[in-house]
Amino acid sequence: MYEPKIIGFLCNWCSYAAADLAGTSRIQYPSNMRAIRVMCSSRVDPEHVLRAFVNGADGVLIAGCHPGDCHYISGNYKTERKYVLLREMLEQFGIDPRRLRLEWCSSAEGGKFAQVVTEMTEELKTLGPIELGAGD
Amino acid sequence: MSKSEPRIGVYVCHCGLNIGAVVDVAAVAQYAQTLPGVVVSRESTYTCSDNGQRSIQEDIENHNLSRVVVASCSPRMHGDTFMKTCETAGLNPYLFEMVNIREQCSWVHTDKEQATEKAKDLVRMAVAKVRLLEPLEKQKSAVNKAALVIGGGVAGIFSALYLANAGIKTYVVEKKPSIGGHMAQLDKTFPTLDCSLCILSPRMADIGKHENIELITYADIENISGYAGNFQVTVKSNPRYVIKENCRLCGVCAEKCPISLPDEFNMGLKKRKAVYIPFPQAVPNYYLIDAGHCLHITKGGCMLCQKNCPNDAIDFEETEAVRELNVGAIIVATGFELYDATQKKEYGYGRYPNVITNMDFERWVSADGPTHGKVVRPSDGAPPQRIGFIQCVGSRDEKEGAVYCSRICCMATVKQATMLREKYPSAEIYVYYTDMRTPGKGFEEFYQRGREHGIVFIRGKPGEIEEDDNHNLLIVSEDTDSGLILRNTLDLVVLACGLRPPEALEELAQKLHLSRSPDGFIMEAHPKLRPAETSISGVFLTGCVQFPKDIPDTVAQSGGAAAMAAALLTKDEIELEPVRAAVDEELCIGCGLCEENCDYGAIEVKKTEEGMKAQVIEVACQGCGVCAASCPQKAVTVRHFTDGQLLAQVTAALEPEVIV
Amino acid sequence: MTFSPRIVGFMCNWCSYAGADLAGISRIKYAPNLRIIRVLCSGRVDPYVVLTAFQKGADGVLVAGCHPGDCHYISGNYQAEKKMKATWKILSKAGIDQERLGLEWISAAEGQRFADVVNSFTQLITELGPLQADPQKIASAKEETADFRIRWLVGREKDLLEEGNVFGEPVEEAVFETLLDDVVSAQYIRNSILTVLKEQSMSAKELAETLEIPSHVVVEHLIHLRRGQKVHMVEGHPIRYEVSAW
Amino acid sequence: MVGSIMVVGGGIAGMQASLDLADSGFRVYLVDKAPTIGGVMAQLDKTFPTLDCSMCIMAPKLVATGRHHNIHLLTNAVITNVEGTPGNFTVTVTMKPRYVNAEKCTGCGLCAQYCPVEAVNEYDERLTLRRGIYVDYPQAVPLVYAIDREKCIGCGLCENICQAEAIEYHQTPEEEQVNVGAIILAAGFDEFEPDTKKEYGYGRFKNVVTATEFERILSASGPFAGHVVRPSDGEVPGRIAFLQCVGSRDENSNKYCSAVCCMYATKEAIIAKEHNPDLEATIFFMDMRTYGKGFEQFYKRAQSEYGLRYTRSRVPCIEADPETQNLLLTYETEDGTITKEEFDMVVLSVGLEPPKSNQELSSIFGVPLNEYGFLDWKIFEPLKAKDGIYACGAFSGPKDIPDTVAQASGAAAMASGVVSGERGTLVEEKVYPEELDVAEQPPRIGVFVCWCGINIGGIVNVPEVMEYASTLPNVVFVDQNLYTCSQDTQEKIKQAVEEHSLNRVVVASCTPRTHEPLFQSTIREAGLNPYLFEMTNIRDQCSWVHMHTPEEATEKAKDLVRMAVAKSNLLEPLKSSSVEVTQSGLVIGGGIAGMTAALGLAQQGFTVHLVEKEDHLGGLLRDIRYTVSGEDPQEYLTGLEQSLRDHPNVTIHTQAVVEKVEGYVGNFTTTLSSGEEINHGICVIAVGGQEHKPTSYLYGEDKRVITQLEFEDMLSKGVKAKTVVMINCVESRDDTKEYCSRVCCSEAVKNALQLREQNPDATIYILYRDMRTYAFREQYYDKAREAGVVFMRYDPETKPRLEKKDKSLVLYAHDSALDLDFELHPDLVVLSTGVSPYDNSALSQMLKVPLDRDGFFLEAHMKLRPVDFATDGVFMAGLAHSPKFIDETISQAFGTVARACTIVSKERIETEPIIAEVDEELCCGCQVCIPMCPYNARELDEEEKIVKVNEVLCKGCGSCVAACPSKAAQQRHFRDSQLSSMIEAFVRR
Repeated sequence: MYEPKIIGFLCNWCSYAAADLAGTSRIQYPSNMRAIRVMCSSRVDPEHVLRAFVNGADGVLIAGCHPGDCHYISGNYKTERKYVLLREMLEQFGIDPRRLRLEWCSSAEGGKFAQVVTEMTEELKTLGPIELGAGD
Repeated sequence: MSKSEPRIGVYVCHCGLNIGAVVDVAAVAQYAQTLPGVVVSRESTYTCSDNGQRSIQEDIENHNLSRVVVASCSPRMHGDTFMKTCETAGLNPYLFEMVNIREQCSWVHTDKEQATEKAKDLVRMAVAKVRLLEPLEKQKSAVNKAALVIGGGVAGIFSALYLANAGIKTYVVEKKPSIGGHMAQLDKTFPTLDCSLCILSPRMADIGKHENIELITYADIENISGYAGNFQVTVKSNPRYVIKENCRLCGVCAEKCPISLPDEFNMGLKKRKAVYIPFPQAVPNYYLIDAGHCLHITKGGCMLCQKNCPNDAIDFEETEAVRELNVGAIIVATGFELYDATQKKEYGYGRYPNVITNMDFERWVSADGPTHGKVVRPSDGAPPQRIGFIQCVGSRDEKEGAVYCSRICCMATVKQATMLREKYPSAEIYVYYTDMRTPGKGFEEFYQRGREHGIVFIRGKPGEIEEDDNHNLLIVSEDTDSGLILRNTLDLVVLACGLRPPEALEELAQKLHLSRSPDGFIMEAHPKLRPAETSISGVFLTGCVQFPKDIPDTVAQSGGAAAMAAALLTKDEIELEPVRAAVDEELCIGCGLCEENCDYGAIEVKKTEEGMKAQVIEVACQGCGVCAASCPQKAVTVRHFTDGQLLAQVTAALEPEVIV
Repeated sequence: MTFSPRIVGFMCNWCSYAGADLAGISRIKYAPNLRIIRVLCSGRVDPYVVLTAFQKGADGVLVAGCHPGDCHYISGNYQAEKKMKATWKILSKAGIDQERLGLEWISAAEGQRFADVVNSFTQLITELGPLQADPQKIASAKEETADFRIRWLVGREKDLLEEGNVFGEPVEEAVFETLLDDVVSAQYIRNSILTVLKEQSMSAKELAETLEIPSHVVVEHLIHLRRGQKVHMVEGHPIRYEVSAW
Repeated sequence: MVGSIMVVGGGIAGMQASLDLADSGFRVYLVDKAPTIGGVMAQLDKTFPTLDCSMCIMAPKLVATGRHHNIHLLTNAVITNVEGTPGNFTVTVTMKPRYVNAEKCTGCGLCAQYCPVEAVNEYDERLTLRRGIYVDYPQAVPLVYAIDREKCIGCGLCENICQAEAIEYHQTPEEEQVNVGAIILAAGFDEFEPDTKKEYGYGRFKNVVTATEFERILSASGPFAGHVVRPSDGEVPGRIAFLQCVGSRDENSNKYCSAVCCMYATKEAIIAKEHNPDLEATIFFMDMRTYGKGFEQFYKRAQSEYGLRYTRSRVPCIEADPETQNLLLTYETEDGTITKEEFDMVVLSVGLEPPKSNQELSSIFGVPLNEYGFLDWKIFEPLKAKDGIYACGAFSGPKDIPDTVAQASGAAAMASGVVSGERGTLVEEKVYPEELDVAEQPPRIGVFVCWCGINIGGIVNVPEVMEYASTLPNVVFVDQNLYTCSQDTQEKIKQAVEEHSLNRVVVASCTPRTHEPLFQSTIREAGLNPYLFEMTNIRDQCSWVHMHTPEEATEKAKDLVRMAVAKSNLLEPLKSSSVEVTQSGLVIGGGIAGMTAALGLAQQGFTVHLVEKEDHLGGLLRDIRYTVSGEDPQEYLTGLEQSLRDHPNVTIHTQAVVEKVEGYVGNFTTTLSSGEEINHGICVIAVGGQEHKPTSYLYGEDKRVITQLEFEDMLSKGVKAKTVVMINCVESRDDTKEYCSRVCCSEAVKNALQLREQNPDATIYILYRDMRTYAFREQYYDKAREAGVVFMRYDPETKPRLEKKDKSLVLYAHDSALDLDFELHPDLVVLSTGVSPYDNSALSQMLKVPLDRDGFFLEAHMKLRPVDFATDGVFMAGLAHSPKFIDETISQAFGTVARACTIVSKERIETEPIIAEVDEELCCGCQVCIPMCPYNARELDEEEKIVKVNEVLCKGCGSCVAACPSKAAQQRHFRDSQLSSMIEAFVRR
């Protein structure tokens, strides 16, 4: 069975806390994602995402605070803008943009976090392993 | 064990006609052949016979059997036999399962068809279970090379001496201040009329001074735990308030003591003081204070004994002492209690001064008794001329709760009558009996001698005794041999009271987990073949605690019990039953319920690297399975009685089509 | 054909099984319906095994042990008593007549009594007729006997009532009974919900209709089950519940 | 005098007050009667009007409070006695036993997982169950379980399975005597219990819920995971009715207005609607009281964007259809028609009540309560309960979160003012050994893998993970621990660092959000820089969420450890630099807000410059002649001004405006119009506002048309007019000014009452849209109606028209309540025109702080930082923020004092170690990063043409780093190389 590898960039204040809450609530989800904690989702550089894909990640999840909830006032809006650009870039590289997801998870949304990871894992399973250069 | 399909041999026993007459053994064996995994299915006339066993062993070898099922009698009867059979043939004995189609089938059902069906079901259940059995290895445990004898009467004394003489450290625990028991109270013994205390007291003295014997008197058993080879016994000794080393038996204390009490040793016929010695030959031989009646202890003050003791032997500071004994074997020899004749209202014991019990008689007739051996009418001290003995008082009497015969009373009465005849050659002596029972060496001769000496034996138990104004006793009875109604006015009547299990036996039996038979005495392991053993390995029986018996039988049984205890104690280690609890540490969360529910302290939650986990202390575990049935996580199981095995049996019982 | 009940018996090795042997040795006849499973102690009889017997089609289950105080294993029979009392509660939840589970004390010396007990129990079950319980209900009840909370409480009952609780206070039997009743009832509903949902996903309202329980009670227990990750909600109108795959 | 302060109540008010105090040099004892702090805000799903996630914004404060070394939490505690005088109180606190050793409990939750007892969960408003041993919510602080003795039967399970051996059944109540200089009461509120209102069937009808229950229903962590379903049958409700004023503005329960319900109902309806767009939500209300900053806009959006239906009616009773459990509401609309309408669910907007414990608190502390049971306070001393004892939040009356937070800071300022001389005397600083210089050493990494009892070890194969870790590059030491966070393990870690010369430490256990500081502190004790530590979460994000796939969980744990080790190879020691602080303040604006702030700061011992553009102090308060409760504002003003002028720390600059501001927090230099240069560490903006001058209703054309302030001035001289008509919401809540000015309704009532007193025969009309006499001001509205003031409601569509006919004024009005037209002939028309901001744009630019769309200053966070700006060191109070009453202004002003003290009380402020930096070689000066920074921490160095980071202002979010096209920007501790190493450690080709 193919198990996709997912890298998750989680902002410290909302999404990482949501992932923690999923844990304290014992909500089960697939184990395919490995979290990298950043202080703010806006810290995620497109290069990190690309590097992940180049190195063989099948999917990348960026999760931040809900719009308006950003601990750093407006970081998540910036993330969102980058995300739009990134999706376009991915397409140019021949990477299915569905492999990149941006989600807002508040620290109270443990369930949502688990759901996002579950859905994403499922979706990546249907997409299959990443094949770089296929789009060239 | 290989995971391959088990190869099962099934042996269905006819047990002569015991099973075969009711159960269609051939059909059962045929049916067994159809069960999954069964490669051999045979019937045999007596599976437990040499031939039967050999056949199993051959099949194990030739058919490469990996499981054996025997359908015959109770596993409690022959389980061990067949386990050994398997073991000899190289099959782990725990890969064997027994089906009881005799005690629990053929003997209890009449409908042959139904009994056969039931036998098939039982075989199927056993096959279902046997498939899931796993080989178990017996563990060994070191043996505590010491024995405990509970009870210091003749049974206990001889058991202890046998053991001690065999070089085994032996503890004797007696609840009274002195050993000696009932035998010490007897004047003479039948049929030889030996002086009872003369033959017993040297043995008592031996107990007191034997290097291998430690005597703990005036003590109670508080608690017993452990298992064969490794019992822990908590003993609590009551304070005597007298320092043994200092007591010179001068008796000044008793002289000065203001409290006078009935003397138990003399059945209350004499008085003793609150500081006293039970009887002159008592072992251990020093005074004690009866704490329940001592003026100083109950009310304070007094202390006359202490003030007057020339040797400072009185110590009111003494407290009860609790000690823990580690022993490998236990012999229970707690004896009997005499039937309480006051219960038998129609004979007026306790109301009519001239009605006495056989034990009272022993004290009257004893040289150190109240009258220095002179038997008199208690009402006026006159020598009795017309004396009656009534047999079976509290024995063979369903109304009084004892159906059994107390075995010794007939002979005791003959003895007492004979002694009376010696003292009062002209007296009229009547013995009212139900059946005269004299099945012992020299007994019948002794009885006949009594008859020859003019003792009148009347078959017929009097209905009641009446008393006239002069305390003469009126007995009306029917001589069932002649059919005549006899009216007798007697000076003295002796009630031949039967033997009863002591009241405290219930508690002791519970402490030792011993079963008692309906008569209240301790149940032996097998009524015929294991009379001195109990259902608990390492616990043995002797004397009247098992059932009423006379002194020679008691002494013989003591020898047997001692021999078996010695056999156990001379081993360095013993094998332990491997049917024990086991913990699945993956599932265990360390909740501790098993620990709390275990009466043996055999399962403990311990801190491990993987957190708190229950761990079985194998040597302490008895395999009862309470822990397994309780475990909220279902993390505990009992080997040989696993959930899987029980469920397989349940399923097989109810769903014939499904066996695996 | 007259009804011949199927009875499974669990007899302790030391008293009841020996009592059964004694009945045999004494040739005392009794009804042939009982199939004995030997256990070392009546305390070994796991309610789960009892429920399995009913699930597999036993019309009655007879558990027998040593008389109080006589247990070969000190107090295993007391534990058996607590377990069977709890099992009675559980059985009644599943609509099974409590009398179908018998608990008797039979000593090794009571061969006659053994036979009498078997006869009267067989008679009783014959009168009650074949067990006709809803398999789903039995399944739910069986789950109850595997429930941690119930097993823990039943296991602690004897000590709590006899020795008091960890705060050194006595625990009143009525208080304990109420707690156990509550736990058994709540757990039964939850198991029933899970049993139904395993078949197909349903909304709370549909569950209430299926189980014939007030819908708000179903909702309360669904909340709990969802919190415990046993079920999850499926978006839509109405919101349905599914058993969690994990 | 004692340099410590007690705060009673651990809700948002208590936490804010505690943090402000602890951050400005005082030891704080925070007492809460509950086992955890957090209060009601922890239960909320979202907050109005921004719909921020409540827990998200609050959790950092919770954690900060719990972790602050100068805040001592006394939870599960009640106060039993108080003795002493201001500056030196002795308070007896009785700690109820929680039967769990707080030091030992690791909060792992195993006990609750297995506890056989279930109890209703108060945190979830009884909608869910919790166990007999519990914490209220997963984020609880302190995260220590407690046994509910009422429910616990004492079975002993928790003790048996607690691997940390934290259960202590023998605990008894413990008394502690605490010596404090001042006390702050922040006991919060209770909810009105609607059981007494039988007509609403609460408790009988499953689908009638309180707003707080509904809040839990809405919450993602609530009973239905945020799905809006109704309790009776789990169906999705299509029609929900919100009933306002349940237990508020009600003769039979509470007469006062609860101040927050209109907003929370609107908020809940909006969230519900967001969950289920088909939902029909109806709010039954009397007056819509959306008076706060941004509230009116929210209300408007609720109608226009979300289509909420607002029906003006008080519903008398509810019936339920026994079959469907639907609810039947019979109500009378304004036009008198009786309507019957069916709903699937009804939410009762229950009011706020004083907590039952208030009576006891009042008698223990000797503080007065008002007729409603809240603190009785005075308009010019809104935060004072009595000398040395102060109050904030709902303890002194219903209020929303920002008002509460501002008050909390304010109370902190007042309390610390009592003992300002003792600042710093009782605070403890942890002393660490000198740091080893390991920068040049090759990495020697120690990895500690935690079992967390069985929380991790039960799923993840910890020995295997540990074994695996030992194979990773530069890992020289590995260990496994039952609880890595336990005290003995800290010693083990230190020992390992010393014995194996470790220079990096990785802990694989739970979440760094709660436990990183502990381990950082541990390695500091062993002489390592705390940033040489990396943590990976193999519990919350691994073992707990992959329970059923232990092998995969183990693999994931190995990956996570590998990633953490990869990053730790690249870790660098970080140091926070520090800058000196000019320990003085600048207050801009000499009105009541500025004067209060300036005096407050001065009383705290700091020099203050007060800048006022006019030649006199007082601002708008000079125009206030009286208060509704009878105090004399001018007398107060005079006194205040005198204190200010007398205070040696205060320098007053009148007729001066700020020309130029340079610098940043701790080091501002401001140039005044006078040319004077002032160095200051903080700045308070208190520039105030003005009464709006209308252009409608013949204002300016006819002398008989005046504003409320003008009327107030007139009243002070005596008014003869017979018929006076007041028109509210003039050029408010409309296109001119979208916002509600908050004060006008009460102002109108005050002036009407004043006129009635002067002139009992006068006919007074007040034409209003919604009477927004919120909180206790409701009593004056009642009084005015009793006094015969005629209240006439108009709709914006049918505004009154004022015409001049033959010199007399004629007012045509349509009473919307009665649906009748009136013609009035007033002698005087008084317009309630609201408050306008001054033109703040220049100041906004100089201080780099934003304005909102109405021209008021925009705070850092609407809810929790109401007096702060995103830019550190700048605060605001009063009308500069938004329209508000005198007491609210004073509270805010004191709030700025406390906030300012957290800065100026320090001689140096430390920068965050995890901040951005610029590689000057690579920076091309493109300035892409500058607008990325919300804190103005990046600026162009004009000379070098490169961008530099202001280390003091940078908060370390990393936005700028990700934006930098030339890779010149880096974030310490989250460097590209560090993040890439983690990525590559997981996926590497």
